[in-house]
Formats: sequence, C-alpha cells, structure tokens
Amino acid sequence: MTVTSYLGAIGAAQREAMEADPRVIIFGEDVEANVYGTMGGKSRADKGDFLQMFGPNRIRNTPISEEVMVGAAAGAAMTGLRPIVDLSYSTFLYMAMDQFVNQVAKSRYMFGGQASLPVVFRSAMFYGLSTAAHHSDRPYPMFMNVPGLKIMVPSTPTDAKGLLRTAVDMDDPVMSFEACLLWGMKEDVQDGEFRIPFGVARTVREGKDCTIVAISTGVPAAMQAAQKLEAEGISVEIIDPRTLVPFDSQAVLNSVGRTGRLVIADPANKTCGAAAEISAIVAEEAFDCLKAPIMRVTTPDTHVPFSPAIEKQLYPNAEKIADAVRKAMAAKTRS
Amino acid sequence: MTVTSYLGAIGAAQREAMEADPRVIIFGEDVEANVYGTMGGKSRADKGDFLQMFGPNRIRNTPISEEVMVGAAAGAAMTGLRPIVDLSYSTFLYMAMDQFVNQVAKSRYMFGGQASLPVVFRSAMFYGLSTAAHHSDRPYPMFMNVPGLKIMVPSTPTDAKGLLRTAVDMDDPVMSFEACLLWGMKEDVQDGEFRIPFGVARTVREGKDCTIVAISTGVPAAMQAAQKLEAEGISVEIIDPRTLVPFDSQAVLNSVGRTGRLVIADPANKTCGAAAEISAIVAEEAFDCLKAPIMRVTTPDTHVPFSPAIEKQLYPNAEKIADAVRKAMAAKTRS
Amino acid sequence: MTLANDLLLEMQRRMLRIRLFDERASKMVKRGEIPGTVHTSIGQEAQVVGACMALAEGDYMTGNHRSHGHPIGKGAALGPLMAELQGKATGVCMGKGGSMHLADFKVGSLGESGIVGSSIPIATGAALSSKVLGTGRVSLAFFGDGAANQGCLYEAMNLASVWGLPIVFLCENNQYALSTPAHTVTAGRVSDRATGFNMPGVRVEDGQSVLTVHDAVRTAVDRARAGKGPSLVEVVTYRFNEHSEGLRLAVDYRNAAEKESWLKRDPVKMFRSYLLEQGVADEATLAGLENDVAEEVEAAVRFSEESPYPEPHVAFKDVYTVPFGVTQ
Amino acid sequence: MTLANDLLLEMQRRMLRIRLFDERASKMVKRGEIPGTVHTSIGQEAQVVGACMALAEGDYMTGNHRSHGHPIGKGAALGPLMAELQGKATGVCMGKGGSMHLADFKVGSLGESGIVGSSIPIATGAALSSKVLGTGRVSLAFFGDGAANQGCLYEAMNLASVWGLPIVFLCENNQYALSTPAHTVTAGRVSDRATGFNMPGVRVEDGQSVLTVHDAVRTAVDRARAGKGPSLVEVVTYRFNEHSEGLRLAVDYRNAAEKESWLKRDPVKMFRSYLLEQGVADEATLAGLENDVAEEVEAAVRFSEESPYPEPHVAFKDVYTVPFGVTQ
Ligand SMILES: Cc1ncc(C[n+]2csc(CCOP(=O)(O)OP(=O)(O)O)c2C)c(N)n1
Ligand SMILES: Cc1ncc(C[n+]2csc(CCOP(=O)(O)OP(=O)(O)O)c2C)c(N)n1
Ligand SMILES: [Mg+2]
Ligand SMILES: [Mg+2]
Repeated sequence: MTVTSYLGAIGAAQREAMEADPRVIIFGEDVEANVYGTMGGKSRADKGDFLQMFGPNRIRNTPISEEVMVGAAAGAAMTGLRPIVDLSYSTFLYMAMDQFVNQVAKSRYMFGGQASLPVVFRSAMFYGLSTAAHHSDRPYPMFMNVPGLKIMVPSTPTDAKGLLRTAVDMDDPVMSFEACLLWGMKEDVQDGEFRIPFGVARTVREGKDCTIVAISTGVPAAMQAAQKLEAEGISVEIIDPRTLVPFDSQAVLNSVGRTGRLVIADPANKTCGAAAEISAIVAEEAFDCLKAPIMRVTTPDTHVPFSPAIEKQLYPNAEKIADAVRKAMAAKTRS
Repeated sequence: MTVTSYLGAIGAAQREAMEADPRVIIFGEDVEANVYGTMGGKSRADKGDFLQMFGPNRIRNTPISEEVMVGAAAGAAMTGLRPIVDLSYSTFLYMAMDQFVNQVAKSRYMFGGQASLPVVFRSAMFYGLSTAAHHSDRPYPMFMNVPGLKIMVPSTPTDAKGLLRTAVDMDDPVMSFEACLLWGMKEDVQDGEFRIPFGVARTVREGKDCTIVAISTGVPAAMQAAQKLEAEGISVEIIDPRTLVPFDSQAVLNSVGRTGRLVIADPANKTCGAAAEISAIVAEEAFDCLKAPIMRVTTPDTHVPFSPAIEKQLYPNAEKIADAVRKAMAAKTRS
Repeated sequence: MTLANDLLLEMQRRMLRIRLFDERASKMVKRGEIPGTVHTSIGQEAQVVGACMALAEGDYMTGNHRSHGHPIGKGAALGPLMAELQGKATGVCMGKGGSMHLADFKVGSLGESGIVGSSIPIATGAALSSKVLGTGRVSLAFFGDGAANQGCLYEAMNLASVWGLPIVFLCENNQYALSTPAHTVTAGRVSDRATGFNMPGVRVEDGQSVLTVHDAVRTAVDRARAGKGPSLVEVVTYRFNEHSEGLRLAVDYRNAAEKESWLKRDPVKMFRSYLLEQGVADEATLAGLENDVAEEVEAAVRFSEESPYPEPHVAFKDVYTVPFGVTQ
Repeated sequence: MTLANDLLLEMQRRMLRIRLFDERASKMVKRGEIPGTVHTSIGQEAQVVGACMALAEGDYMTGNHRSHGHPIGKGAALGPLMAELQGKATGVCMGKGGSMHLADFKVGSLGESGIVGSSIPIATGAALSSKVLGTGRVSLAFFGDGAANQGCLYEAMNLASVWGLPIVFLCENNQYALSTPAHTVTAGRVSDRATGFNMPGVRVEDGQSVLTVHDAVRTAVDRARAGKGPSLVEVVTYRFNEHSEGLRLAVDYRNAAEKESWLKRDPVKMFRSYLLEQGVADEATLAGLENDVAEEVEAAVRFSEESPYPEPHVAFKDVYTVPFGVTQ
C-alpha cells in the first residue's frame, strides 16, 4: 500500500499498462510535456516521465484535431494497437462526437463482430473551478445513451487505478470521465498491478434508512451528508456504481430493497442524466419496495457560469443531498 | 381545412414562414433540388418550388460540412437572420455536436444575454426503413441533456406545421426531430398560418386506468394499443408531449394523478432516454399517486441492424405497449 | 511500368465483378429483393479497381456509401457481400451492416461508412498501427467529391503528414454529391489542397482508364510504403446511374449531353478493347472471363437467396465483446 | 497607404490598452483576484490591433481563449471587460463568461471561444448575414496556429469561398499551441492552405509591426467588402508570457535564446519609436497617451472592484429568451 493521489493513480495505471503491453500507446494534445500531470511524474524531467520511458513512437503529441484523434484511435484499435487517447477536458469530446457514436460505438456491431476496439478515451471534468461553460461539462449521460461504449466514473484513487487498468485490457471502447476536483484526493492504494471489474458497484457505506447512489464528486459529498444525517439519527447507505455502463443495477435494487428510499447524487445536468436512468430503473424494477419518492440531486439544467459567486451553488453538495434524504424520510410511508 | 401529409405540413410551415419574414432563409445539402421533398412541392418543376419562389439568396445548397453549417447558422442568427437548417438525417447531427452544445446552446447564456439565436435545425429520423446503424438514430435524448436547446417531436401533420412555425418565430434555437415513418401520414390540417405553443402537451385520448406518454411514432402505436386494450376493458389515456424541451410535466402529472399508472412509449434508446426522464419526474413528483411500477417501452440499447428480419422487433409497437399496460394493471395495487 | 498479363486480366475481372454485381443489385432493389437502397459504382470501376489493385493483400482500405466496389476491388468474395445486401445471416456483416456498411476484414476492408467522410480518420488510424507496429502495411481511404468538404479530411491529412503515415487519400470525384455539382460547393480543386498539407496532390483526369489510375495510386502507395508519408489522389470519374437505385429526381441536374459523353467512356469496355489491341487476351479468353464473372455473380445471388435471415437475438449481438444487460 | 496621424496614435493607444490590461490581469490572477486563469496577448498586440483596426466599427469579429486583446482592439470599454474577468455583475457578460468568453456585441465582438477553433463557423455565419441582408459588414475570425488544425476551419474556408462571403480568416501564429511547437503538428504553412480553397493566402512574417499587419488585413477586408470573397491571413508573432498565467511547465519547450530574441521585438516599444521617428507624436504626447491608458486600466479595475457579484438567480438567467422550468 502506498498513499497515492487520484491523479497519481491514473498515471500509475497507464504506466503499468504500457509496461505490460507494447501495443498500448498514448496520444493527445501536449502529452509529451504532461501538461496536466495525468501521466505519472510531474514533468518531463522526472524519472517517471512517459516520453523518456516509452519513447516518441508510443507517446505522441497530436495537433488540436479531436475528430481525427478519436477516429484514428478507433482505426488503430481495429488493427492491432491498444490506444489510450488523452482528450484533456470532457467538453472537448463533442468535437469528435460523430467518431464516438458512428465509428467507435457502432463498428463492432455494424460489421457483425469483425472489429474489436480496445481503446480508452480519457477526459477530465473541470467543473467547480471557474472555467465557465466551455470547460465545465459533465457529459457522460449522452454517451450512456449510445450503446457500444463503456463508461467509468471513478471517485477514488483505488477505483481510478483499478478501473483504468481493466479498461486498457478490455476489448471494448471505454470512456473514462475523471473529476478534476478529485485529482488531489489521496488514499492508500494497493501497490503494483490490479484490476477492478466493470459493472460492480462499491458499497461506500452501509445503512438502513435510505440509499444514496452517488457518482464521481457526488461520493465525497454523500459521505459528508451521511455524517450529518447520522447525527440526526438517519442511517444512510451509499453506493458508488463506479461504472455507468455496465451499470450494477442489482446492487442498487438490493440496497433499495432494504432501505425503501433512494436519493441520487449526480453532478451531470438533470434532464436525461444518469440520475434519471437510475431513478427509472428503480421505479420499474423495485417499485414495491419504495417508501418515498425518488429524489434526484443533480446540477440543474443551466450551463456553468464563470463567476465563483454563482457557480458552486449548482452542484450536488452535502447540504442538498442531506435535504433530499430528509425529504425522503419525511414522506409518509406507504401502509 | 385541407387534407395534408406530415411532409406537406412541414413544407407549408416553412413556405409560410419564408413568405412572412425575409430574414428566414433555408440552407442544407441538396435543398435546391428538394431531394427529400420536405420543402413544399415534389420537385423543382412544381410551382411550389422554394428555389423559384425565394431565389438563391434565401435557398442555399451547402457543401457536406455539417459543422460549419450549424455554426454558420448560429452566427447568422446572432446577426439578424432566422435560418432554417435542413440536416436531412438525424444521425448526421453528431458531426456538428460541438457547434450545437458549445455554440448554439451556450452563446446566449455565456455572453450574458447579448446573443439571441432564432434558428431551427430540422432533421428526420429514418428508423424502421432498413437503412442500418448510420442512418437510423433517434438522438433527441442527448440534446435534452443540453440546456439551451428546445426540442420538438411532432407526431401529426397539424403538430408538425404548428410547432415548426412557432419554432421559426421563436428567438431560441430549436431542434426539430421528424419521423420519416410519419411522412405519409395525412389528416385535415387548418389552412394558412397557425402556431402551436411549445411546452403544451396534447391529450390524444382520454382514459382512466393508465396513462401512456408517447413520443413521435410512439403515438400511433399507443393508439393501436389503446384500441386493443379497450376491448379488454382497460381504459388508456394517451399524452403526446409534442415538445420535449420545454416538457409539459404538469399534463403528465395530472394524468397520472387520475390514472395512477404510467407507461412511456419512446423510440429512442433506453438508457438516459426521454422515457427515463419522464419516469424520473413522475417518481419524484407524483409518487403518492402511483399504483404500479412505471414501465418504459423503448428501443433497447442496441444499434439498429440492417436486416429487416431483425430491425422492426426493436421499436415500441402496439403489442409491446399493450403488454406494458397489462403489466402495470396487474401490479398489486397499493392499499 | 509494365504490368504482367495476369495482372491486367485480374483488373478486368474485378471491374467486371463490380459492374455485374451492381447491375444485379440494382435490379434486385427495383424488384424489392434488396431492402433499403444501394449506391452503385457502375461507371467508376476503373477508379475503384485501379486504386485497390495498387494495394497489397495485407493493406487496409476504408470506403463510403458507394460501397460495393471497394471490397470487391480489394478481393472480397461476392457471396457474403450479396447476402449482406439482402440482410442474410451469411452476410459478411451477418446482415447487420447492409449495403452501406460492408466490411471484409479478411481482405483488409475495414468498413464502408454511411456517414460521409467519417471513415477517413479510421483509415488514418490503421496507417498509424502500421507505423507504430512496423508492419509495412499501407492504408487507403476512398471518399467522394462531396466528402472532400468534411473537415475531418483535413485533420486526417495534417495528422498523416506530420506523422509520416503510410496512407493514400483517394478522392473519387464523380462530379456530383447527390444532386449537387461539385463545382458549386467546392472551392478550387481537391488535389490542390494537398500542397497546404505538405504532401503530393495528383489529379487523374482520365479516371476511366484503369491503368492511369493504377499508375497514379501505385506511385502514392510506393511512397507510403517507403516511409515517405501520405499522398492525395483525386480521380475524375462519373457515375452512370442515379445517386442511389430507385431514387428519381425531377430535377435534371446532370444534363443529357454530359451523361452521354461519359457513357461513351465506359471503363470496362475501354479496357476490354485495350486488352484485345495489346494482345493481352483474345476474344475467347475475354468472353470466358465474362462468363466466369457472370456465373460468379449468379452464384453469389444463389448463395444469398438460399441463406437464412438472422435470428432475432442477433440484433443484440456484438454490441460488446462480452454481452451484458439487454445484449445478453 | 499612408494613415492619418490620429489613426496611428489610436493604434498605439489600443496596443497599450491591451498591454497594460493584460499586465494588470496577470498580476491579479497571481494574487487570486481573478478566478480561474487568463491567457494574455502580451507580445501579440501588433497582430491584434493591426487586424482589428482594419475593420470598420460595424464589422464583426470572433476570437478564442487568448481573448482580451480582441474586444479591446475592436474598441470595447475596459471596465466591463475587467469586471467580467472578476466575475462581477457589471461584467460585459454579467460575470457568466469570464476571461475566455468575452463578447461585446456593441462593438461587433460576437464572442471569444474556449473551445479551440469553434468560433470560426460563427464568424462565417455573421458574414453570411451580411451577404444575405446586404449590410456590407465584414467578419473576421481570429484563431491560433493550434486551431489551424481543426477541421472546421477548412469547412468554413470552403463555404466562405464558394458563397463569396465577406470574411477574413486570421491565424495568429505565435508558433506554439500550449507546449506544442506548431511545426511539429502542422504540415506545411497555414497560409499555403488558402490556395486549395481558392482564396488569397498571405503570411505576414513581421507580425510585430502593427502597420505591416494592418496593411495585409486591410487588403483582405477591402477585398471582402468589395464582394470578392474571403482571404486567409497568417501572422507570425510570439507570446511573451506562458500559455496561461500561473501555469508553470517544467519543460523548456521554448528555449531562452528564442524567447530573448523575440522580446527584443516588442511591438509596443517598436511602434513608439516609429511614431517618434516619423514625427507623428513627440515624447510628451506619447507619455500623455501612456498615462491616459494607465489611468483607463486603473479605472477599469476600480469599476470592477466596486461592482457587486451577480445574484444567485443570475445563474439561471438567459438559458432561454423566455424562462421556463428551473430557469424561471
Ligand atoms: C455526414 C453526412 N452528411 C450527409 C449525408 C447524406 N449523403 C449521403 S451520400 C451524399 C452525397 C455524397 O457525395 P460524394 O461524397 O461525392 O459521394 P458519391 O455519392 O458521389 O459517390 C450525401 C449528401 C451523409 N450520408 N452523411
Ligand atoms: C477543442 C479544444 N481542444 C483543446 C483545447 C485545450 N487548449 C486550450 S488553448 C490550447 C492551445 C491553443 O493554441 P493556439 O490555437 O495556437 O492558440 P494560442 O494559445 O497559441 O494563442 C489548447 C490545446 C481547447 N480549449 N479546445
Ligand atoms: Mg460524388
Ligand atoms: Mg499558438
């Protein structure tokens, strides 16, 4: 075990994957200089520097051309490479939307299984940092609507490392949505290579009165909420799905089966967001267990404003999550 | 009143809007030749031909360059024009996703209200017609996740005409998702100019046992289901939201308040689809009225295969909708 | 460059395969035996085959909606292609791709794209694989004059150029994108766009001559294989049929005189005469070849007709490598 | 072309505004007085002002993340710009855009874009308005050498060319995109890409001379206004600061010698000397100008500091023209 940051864990997973398999390559804008620090060491001067370790054939700076970056990764994945594409900010993914939906997601299906696409697309969501509407989106819900893509949303260093490694080793395309706000989060992380399976939720905390399904930065916020609520005598269970596709609906249904109440903490926009999907699954499959309305705590349907005076109010935080739980608790129980 | 097809209604709305306001222009691929027939008459030879009527300054063939088409429409809308952009197939929208999300949807907000974007983006969903995965998407849910866009999904000639005219006259960007399967549908349509407001659902049919919220081709399918169910003694209420943004949640909540049961018929993909959103709204806001699980009848999370032997099974149809209603009826009622 | 006689005959064979396959497919669409629609390469056979046969067997290729010619030119078997057009289980894509999305990975055909321009980045990625893994394979991206105005082409050309990728960008300029004349929506000449991206740009005016096309593409392929990077080749040609089979446009966007003059330059007939003139083959050999190909196409149709449709569960297959959820 | 003295002085004034505004902003970022980050135009003032002042007042302009210079060059008032950088309610975008998304529609500034390349189509649309409505306005799109590899630039250039739109594509080639040297990711020269899209392409090597830039852009603007269509102008320049303020890259991607040689060619100082040499202004006039601008910038900071932050409900405003749902 070594104390490792979320960012460091992402770097470690990539380094180990590159060491394990020469077909793994990394490309993206400014990856040679490791501007965002997502690749191991802090700088090129570090001994952990990827360019020094793996050379310019496998670590490649690209032009600012997201569309061809994503498409080329797909084409490369179909023909023997296992690329990791660093797309830096999640808001830039739209530039390559056609390649994601029409090529990355559909090729295996459309060509009757002839193609495999072992490729990982990494990007970070920079919300909460005064970067305004062009850099702050949390767009995973629209990719959840596209069959053929797998989606991971790690909320801890351990999950970031274990899931990312699974992603690189998997033969399906994966989108990794990392949260910039979590980059500095540290915890003891298992040394060396390990993998965390997709589609298996993590029970962050057990409880009996209300289930909170929390995504990405929603997880630490839910933890804070749970502590407040505990003082009020409300016992909260927190589930982190870790991957949204595949989604571990069984874990959520089991938990709601025990608690009878569900709050979802999801930093994406509300309409057609991940929270909507989780709510709909439960309303369809665990209706009889429900004792209260399903509450969504999401970012409301606005864009992200620049001014720090008005930005932070928008995201799910401990207070909003706790309020939603309190409301769920107050709902008159079905007899 | 004149008997008019869905396609004819779309043409009429555009013609009347162009006649009423010289700032309205239409551009898109092959619009001069009116290849898809969505602009009035059947061909250039017709007297209703737009190019003849409005000239090449206002009817413009574009290169196959969706990204600049959408962005240029936004820029033109900010500076005095009111463009209608014909994007033909909905699956081509991804090509311009960055322009839709980062420019069209965000500009007004990000620039503090300085920009207005009176622009309409039309596209048709060609599912159910053996065109396979690259031409058959129903991508409105991902646009619902983007604040700033309005979304219409007309299911009848009257709605197509009235909503489209409202869209052209409105100062916000609108995306019109038309259903190719409905192009031939005919009904008596009011003559001349009329407008149907956004955000006002239409009660297609009244009933007391179960509410069906139906979208696009889900509406005729739900009608057929209702007839079958009537024979079984089940009385179904059908609500067509007509616009998904804004969404008339009050109409749905009122109806569910009366029936206690909800089935949603939505041809989009299931995960994070429109059906998920509608289910979540009801599970949050009308929980106490609910007597049964909320059932989603959607296209499952696969791509659209080419072979007609296996395509049609995927979409919501009368039988699947009726089954869902029967299941909702069979659920043991809360005491 | 002089080519061996068997290579010349193979060119004619592949052009004939495309011609007869597409003529047959056209009829089948009109009779309702093929669902949806098809876009034929009739009239463009020289351009397709000249390019494909400049590639080695292990080389990669991507294409577009005008799709049948590309895999046929690359050597794909006709049966599974025809079965794919009919949506049969034995189709090259199990009936899930259809006419617009053929792919035959066995011959390096990485897929046709129904989205105009969208497969160009894919071909670029295949070239990247070749470069990184050192396999020596060349990649070729077919796209139309219409696709030449999609931005991703220029992103791909730039990336291929700075990375020195072994790829040929091949613009099939049949002068129209659906009803739209290329010159009304395309500034300048496509081939001239190469210079700005630091690669050779060639325009083959006589795209009806398979040898002329072959020669130009061969130069580009050799260059790519030698590690000298990408090229852009624009081939001027003409489609003899409507944009897609069954489509009827009331607008006379291609006038009769123009059409007639191009019909005279039929690439299959022209090359036949050439082969006779040059003594590469005699009448009997060519007639034999034509019979063989006709029989091949009929056999493909029979194969397809006798094949079953896919089972319903196939609609849920191959969304992921290991199924889960609804795909199980 | 000889320019009137007051025009020359106005050029210097605007360059100074950019310089002092950005120097002030840089300090404020480091002190935590401006949230997020800013990208300064220090070193690029000649390129920005030379271009902006070739436009008429009613003309349109779009830009990018390196944003302050563009609206300042186009004549925007400094107070609301500074307030925007601080996220204040009196900001030109009500505090909702911030540094990367300035816009001042009053002076034709239609918005800077945080997404590289993404505002180029917007400028193209403004040019379309001008053409369709016959207003005679010209549009100018600023973008960096990095953005020159985004496909939408080529879609825009092609569309503008075939439609004869009054637009100038202006590439601010400061030789780096963040840490990436342009020549490592850009094939050939950006200006050479114009030919393939049938428009003039000019490369201004001396982008530190405001008059040289002005001259080249003026030619392009005149051409556009005369109905002769678009042009591409590439200006070679250099940013004196890091990509963004506060960013510290351990990699020495721009070596010291290079940096030093460019710092010597400071556009503001160079033009100052020129004005003195040519007798356009004496030392006292220029010192007065400098004082005025310094005071203008301080006034802008005071205006901003004294302004309130937006109320919470402003976060829900202007998603739509008429609010509904959560935006109510
Ligand atoms: C992104 C996209 N936009 C539009 C279309 C509709 N479309 C299909 S083929 C075609 C014309 C293509 O012209 P070209 O590239 O010249 O190929 P050709 O058909 O002439 O071989 C169009 C507009 C599409 N399939 N994809
Ligand atoms: C679509 C997109 N990709 C990547 C980025 C991240 N990014 C911001 S500025 C920048 C470099 C831009 O370089 P250039 O266009 O030359 O402008 P400069 O900063 O040099 O003025 C990058 C990569 C972005 N904002 N948008
Ligand atoms: Mg063509
Ligand atoms: Mg630059």
